[in-house]
Amino acid sequence: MSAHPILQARGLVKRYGRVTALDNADFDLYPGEILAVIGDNGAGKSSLIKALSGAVQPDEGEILLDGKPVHFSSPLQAQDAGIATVYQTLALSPALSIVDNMFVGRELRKPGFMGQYLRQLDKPAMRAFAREKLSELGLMTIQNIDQQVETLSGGQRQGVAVARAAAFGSKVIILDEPTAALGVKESRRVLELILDVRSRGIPIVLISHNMPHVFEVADRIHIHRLGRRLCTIDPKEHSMSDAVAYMTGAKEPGDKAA
Amino acid sequence: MSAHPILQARGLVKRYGRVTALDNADFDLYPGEILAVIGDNGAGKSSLIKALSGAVQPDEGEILLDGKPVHFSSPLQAQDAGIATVYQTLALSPALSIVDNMFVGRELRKPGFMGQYLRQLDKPAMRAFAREKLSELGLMTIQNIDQQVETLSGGQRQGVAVARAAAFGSKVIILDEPTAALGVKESRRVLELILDVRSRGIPIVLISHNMPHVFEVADRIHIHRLGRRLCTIDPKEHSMSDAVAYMTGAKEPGDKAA
Amino acid sequence: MTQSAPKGQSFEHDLEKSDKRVASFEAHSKGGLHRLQHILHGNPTLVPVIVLLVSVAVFGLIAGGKFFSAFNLTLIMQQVSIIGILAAAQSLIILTAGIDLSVAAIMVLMSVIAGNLAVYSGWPAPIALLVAFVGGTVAGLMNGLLVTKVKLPPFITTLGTWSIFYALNLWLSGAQSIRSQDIDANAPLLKFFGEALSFGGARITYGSILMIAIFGVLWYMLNHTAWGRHVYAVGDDKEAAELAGIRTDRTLLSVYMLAGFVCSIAAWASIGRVGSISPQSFYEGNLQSITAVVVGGISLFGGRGSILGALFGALIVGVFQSGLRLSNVDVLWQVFAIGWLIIIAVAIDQWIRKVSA
Amino acid sequence: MTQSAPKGQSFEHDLEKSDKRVASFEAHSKGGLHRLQHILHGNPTLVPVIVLLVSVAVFGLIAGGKFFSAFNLTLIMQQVSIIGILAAAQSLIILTAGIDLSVAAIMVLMSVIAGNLAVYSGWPAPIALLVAFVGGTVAGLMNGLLVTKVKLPPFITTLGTWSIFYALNLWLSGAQSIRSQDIDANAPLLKFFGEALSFGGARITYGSILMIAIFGVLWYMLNHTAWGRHVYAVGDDKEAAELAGIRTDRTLLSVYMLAGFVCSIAAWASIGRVGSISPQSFYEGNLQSITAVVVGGISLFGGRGSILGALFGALIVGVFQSGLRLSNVDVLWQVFAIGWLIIIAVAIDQWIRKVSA
Amino acid sequence: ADVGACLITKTDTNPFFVKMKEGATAKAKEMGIQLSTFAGKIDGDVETQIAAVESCIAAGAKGILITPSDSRALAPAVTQARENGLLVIALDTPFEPPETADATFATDNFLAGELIGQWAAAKMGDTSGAKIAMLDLNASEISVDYLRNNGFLQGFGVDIKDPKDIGDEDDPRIVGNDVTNGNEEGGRTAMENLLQKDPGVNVVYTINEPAAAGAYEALKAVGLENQALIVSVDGGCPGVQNVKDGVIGATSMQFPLLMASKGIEAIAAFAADGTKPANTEGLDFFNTGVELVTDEPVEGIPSITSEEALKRCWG
Ligand SMILES: Nc1ncnc2c1ncn2[C@@H]1O[C@H](COP(=O)(O)OP(=O)(O)OP(=O)(O)O)[C@@H](O)[C@H]1O
Ligand SMILES: Nc1ncnc2c1ncn2[C@@H]1O[C@H](COP(=O)(O)OP(=O)(O)OP(=O)(O)O)[C@@H](O)[C@H]1O
Ligand SMILES: [Mg+2]
Ligand SMILES: [Mg+2]
Repeated sequence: MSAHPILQARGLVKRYGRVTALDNADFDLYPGEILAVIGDNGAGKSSLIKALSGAVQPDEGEILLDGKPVHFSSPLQAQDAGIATVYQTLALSPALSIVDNMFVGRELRKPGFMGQYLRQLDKPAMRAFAREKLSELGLMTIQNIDQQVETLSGGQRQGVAVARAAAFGSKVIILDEPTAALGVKESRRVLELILDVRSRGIPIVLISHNMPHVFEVADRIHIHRLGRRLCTIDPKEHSMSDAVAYMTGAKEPGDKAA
Repeated sequence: MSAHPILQARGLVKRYGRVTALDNADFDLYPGEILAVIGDNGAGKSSLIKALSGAVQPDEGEILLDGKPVHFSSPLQAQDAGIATVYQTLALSPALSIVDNMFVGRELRKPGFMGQYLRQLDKPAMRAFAREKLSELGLMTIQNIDQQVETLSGGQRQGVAVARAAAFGSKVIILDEPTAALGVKESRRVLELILDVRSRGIPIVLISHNMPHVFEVADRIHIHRLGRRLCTIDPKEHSMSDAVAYMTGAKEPGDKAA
Repeated sequence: MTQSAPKGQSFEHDLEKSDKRVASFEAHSKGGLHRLQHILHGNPTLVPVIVLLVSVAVFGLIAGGKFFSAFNLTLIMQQVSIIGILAAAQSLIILTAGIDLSVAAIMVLMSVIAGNLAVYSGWPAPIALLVAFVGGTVAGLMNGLLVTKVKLPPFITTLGTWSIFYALNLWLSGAQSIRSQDIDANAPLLKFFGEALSFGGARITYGSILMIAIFGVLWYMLNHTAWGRHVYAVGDDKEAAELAGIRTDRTLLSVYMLAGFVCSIAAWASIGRVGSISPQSFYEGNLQSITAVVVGGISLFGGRGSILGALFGALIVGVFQSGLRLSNVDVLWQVFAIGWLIIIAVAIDQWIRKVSA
Repeated sequence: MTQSAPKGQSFEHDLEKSDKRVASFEAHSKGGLHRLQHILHGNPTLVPVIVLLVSVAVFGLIAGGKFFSAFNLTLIMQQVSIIGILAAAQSLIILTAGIDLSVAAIMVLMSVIAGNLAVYSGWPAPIALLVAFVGGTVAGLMNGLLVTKVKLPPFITTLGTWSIFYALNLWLSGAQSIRSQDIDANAPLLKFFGEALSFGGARITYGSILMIAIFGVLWYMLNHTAWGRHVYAVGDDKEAAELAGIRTDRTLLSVYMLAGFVCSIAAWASIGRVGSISPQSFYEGNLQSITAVVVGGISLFGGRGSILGALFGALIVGVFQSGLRLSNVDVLWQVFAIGWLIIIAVAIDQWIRKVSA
Repeated sequence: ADVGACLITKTDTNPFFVKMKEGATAKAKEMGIQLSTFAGKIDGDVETQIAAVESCIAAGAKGILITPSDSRALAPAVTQARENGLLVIALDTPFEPPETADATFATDNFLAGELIGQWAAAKMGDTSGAKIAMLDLNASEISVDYLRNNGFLQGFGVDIKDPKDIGDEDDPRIVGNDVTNGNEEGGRTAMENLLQKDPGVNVVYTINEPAAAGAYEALKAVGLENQALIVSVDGGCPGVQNVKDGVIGATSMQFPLLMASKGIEAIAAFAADGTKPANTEGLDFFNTGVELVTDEPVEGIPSITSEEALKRCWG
């Protein structure tokens, strides 16, 4: 593990009315690793990654990218900084095509006059690129890249969202329960994709309730509890039972936490 | 296993435009059993149980309850016949309270004049009953039974939906991926509830992508593939690998199918 | 069927020891404005009540005793009563996430029908009214069928039926009002709701009482019967309500029919209020009833808000109009002020709902 | 960091052998009506085109040669042009799942402003028009800010601003029209869009050409630029669009400003069309523009439909009105027929979209 | 200023009523009367006018000047006001029956129509070849609408059948009726539509001058502006200017300012000693007069020129 975290958070606080979703949460992601984030329902995992990806603004605390403080006031800013996120809700536009969804916010324009002055989109280039990315993910059972996303099954949609993140995340990719609604086969594909992305050197944050999956792919596990990081453990040194016990409050972590 | 299925379907067909979601699907549920239904994403599991519970009308085929043909033209009719369902989307009304959601469609009226002629609801009785059911499910971390459902976490909502089904399903309870979004602890609670309901003699249909859960609680496993029942297997005689192989089409089931 | 108690997967043994908390709740001590916001958040119906009281107080200061007289305050009630009853019907539709552009058109059409039958065709007034009630309900049914069976959006349905009802109204009436004297002579019952209880300077018409009674009954139905819960559930999430076992189409139909029926009661009341039967009156009543509903804090997205809000909303608009008139504000600037009232009232409502930080 | 390739859980080894099909697709051979439904489902913009052609044909038969003359057909274009341009602005808003009740009010206000400056204050006409363009954009900005920053529903925002713009319009104009002759004398440029190309019996005004040009430009922007994709995405699911990296508030603001700007172009065109500047014209223009949009098959829920539909919708309404008049139908029954047109056009659209079985 | 008076007009958007308001305001200021003004939002907005009458009662005004949006529907409200001791004067539009109000200061709208009808007939000479386009107000056919319409037709020599109905005539010389909403845009569209029915239209009746201006634009667009005589009613300054410019052949001038200032005077007198205004002899209202304005006078019909009229327009 290299010495300097690529993405860091210190003392994040986020309140929704009377609920404190994040209560002084810390977070560290190191280059090239897969970091799993686990925790009970409502522990604040999604709130944490929303804060990291600019989808919500924390009330307190700071976020550092490559050691420099950053302030994302919208998901777009985080994406421009190289942080791509697959949210629990997927964030796809049902009536738009697969291509349009993949490129939303980062459309390619035609070269030359049409693109520069008339801002015309380069649809063929976007189609070719989207097809390539989806094939990499083994998702080319999709016959038509111009199909509306609402005509896809839940698993296929998840695939499109993951492909989008994998294609555009240059620094960090964050996945919030990417396999929750997926079948055995489809989940496997996503896990393979995660490992593949890691092998390209891009670090990944994976939120999941599936312990076998987490222990299979994670390099480190961040255990979130009651709105804050309880500890970070090494899956090779801790058992699933330990992780579950810490996460649910059945056991207190020793000082062995990584 | 007793001889006569309590709920049966023969040759169900359901088409959505050019997609055939159910393609001559059969289904049998025997009294007192937990039947798991597994299959790939898009195999047609949800379509099957929607047809069984009156949420969609099949284009062809028949459904038999206690051996008698029935035709449910709305979910209400299926509920009145004793079939309670937790849909993948939960079917809760976010702005209504927990009590209101539990009793929607089966409200209790005050006795006497107020109830009979002025049709006044018996709110105290409904509150007491709801509290009891939720406590049984270990869900009484909910402080206020009059809380709006939208203020609950995903796990708590799932709990309310399951409690509603458990409370009102007198003949059959159907659960479509009830643990998909749940944490380890919360999933465990739901599994315990399922076993508890079975011990009261009510048969359960459980759709899930989580093989360990399925093999833990199911008495029989219905494997759904490409819109129809591929086979039914006994979890004590088949391994998880077999089930996954059949369901994904990696292996063909032998004639050993139950 | 017998099976030993399951243990679950290996990593789950320690679950029994886990604690039961889910997320922490804290009470923050914040400034006064935030406290107010929190209190109102808990009791959203209070908002229009407060706005109402504040506007009464403000106009009392500006316009002085004229405004504050018992006569004027009961007058506002009278003036508001018809739009108020329409707003009650409108609230029902809006609670189901619809919108009804045809309420006033149904009302005027039914008053014309009742008037034609009772005054010109010599039918007994009760029968003429009965025909109007049935007519209003059928008009509502037509809206309801288009919404539930043909699955048209309510906005489009009622945009269409508005034109249809308006044309029928002009056709039946020949665009001629029925004179007050003719009604008095042939069917005084039609003007029942124009009569009033007077004491001191106050003059409370039966029409004002009717409006309050209608709100009372609908409030009871919405909050204390199963039907009411179903209306909210359908407005909140129609698909979820259907799956949960509500016959949503039947509920919607009943709502549209009831709204049509309430419009036909408004038709009766309007004869008392206006004194005659005027086919051209209340042309803007559709939008005015929507204004009352939104000023009263009922969400246009359905499923949220109390019907009593619409009553207060109607009163707020009435107080504004009366106050502005008595303060000698030009009509032009009255229109201007009502525009801002709508925006500001709903903005306050949004602020109250957005409790955070 | 090094780790051998994972095998997954024990039950997953055989996955490689699994087949790739997900759900089966079948082509059903169905009756002609169903075939038609399927074809139109694939090309929803065809629907209003077909309705348009059918209504032209039907009225051609009923009203005969008068209707079918080049003169009459180009006249319909002229008559439709202003509501058509407003419908273009309205479509932009409706595509974002909003609705704009203030389009016509903005247009009239801007025509009054341009007229006052150019005719009475003696400003050069181009400058006066520039002020109107800026004014329209600012009016749109005001709507947009209320929708995005104060988070009011668009219906309520524009219900409020409608009153506000209307009041300002009456105040600035003193309810007085500016005469055609005065415009000719002081600022003929204002009437530019009233001029026409004539050949044969046809008379195509620059205003009609402008309408088509505006639809062309907006169509290009919506379908061939990133901004257009964002507009659809925001209308489809605002929250998803935000998370996907669209600055939704900025997109919405740009849409409202553009709509306001288009309304101010409509203001210029309306001076040419009407001849004079009339503060009382187009009172019903807001609802008429909505009618054109929904008849053209654009969904009120946002994100779906082609802006060209609004052009055909406006033309359909124009053809209906012209045809009914030439068939000697009373105004009353014209109102009635337009009501049914709205309902039937949208019902057909719903039927097309619901392809099943 | 203890004496309060109210002016309630049909709308605030019609220049005619705006003028009326100006006249009343000026007179009230002069006489030291506190004037409140009200208006409906659109024509036919009965309920706003009723509320206005009630507010006047509540405000303790001495008198009300009102142009009723519906001459029947407002009767009960006005009766209530009179019972409360207010003087009620109908301006421009009489009540039905006229005795509903204490007095009526009005133009005879039927006469106004008749004058332009007679003028148009005299101007044409032989009216057998007339092709008349009737540009009316709106679908509701309110009293001004049918009075002016039928007045015109009577003056022109057409059998009007029911004097309260528009469009029931069967004279073949009438090309058709269409509605204008009393504004330029409606006037233009309506004229275009009627030209479609018969491009030979040579007489155009319009409900008011804005509609006439719109009709002229439609004719001009197809080069027929010299083929048709346009007549109108109102006598607003822009309308008179249009007579001068040859857009409108003749218009009947009314005097809203006069109506309003007379009304204020009457209220002042009533407040001072309780005298109520009297009607013009032989009429059931106080006639504020109609003048035919045209630059092409015809024999036997008294008229004034646009030059003269411009000095008095809406006086
Ligand atoms: N927009 C919101 N408004 C109000 N409360 C919210 C909002 N978003 C989250 N919360 C609350 O904040 C807490 C943390 O929620 P969060 O979604 O981060 O949990 P999570 O760990 O992702 O849970 P899960 O595993 O169920 O996805 C919960 O109590 C939730 O109800
Ligand atoms: N309302 C609908 N309209 C169109 N197609 C539908 C609809 N509902 C389901 N389908 C299609 O029918 C097929 C079966 O869907 P279904 O939801 O039954 O699958 P499932 O087995 O429940 O999958 P999952 O495990 O992802 O929930 C899919 O191809 C789906 O896209
Ligand atoms: Mg989460
Ligand atoms: Mg499913």
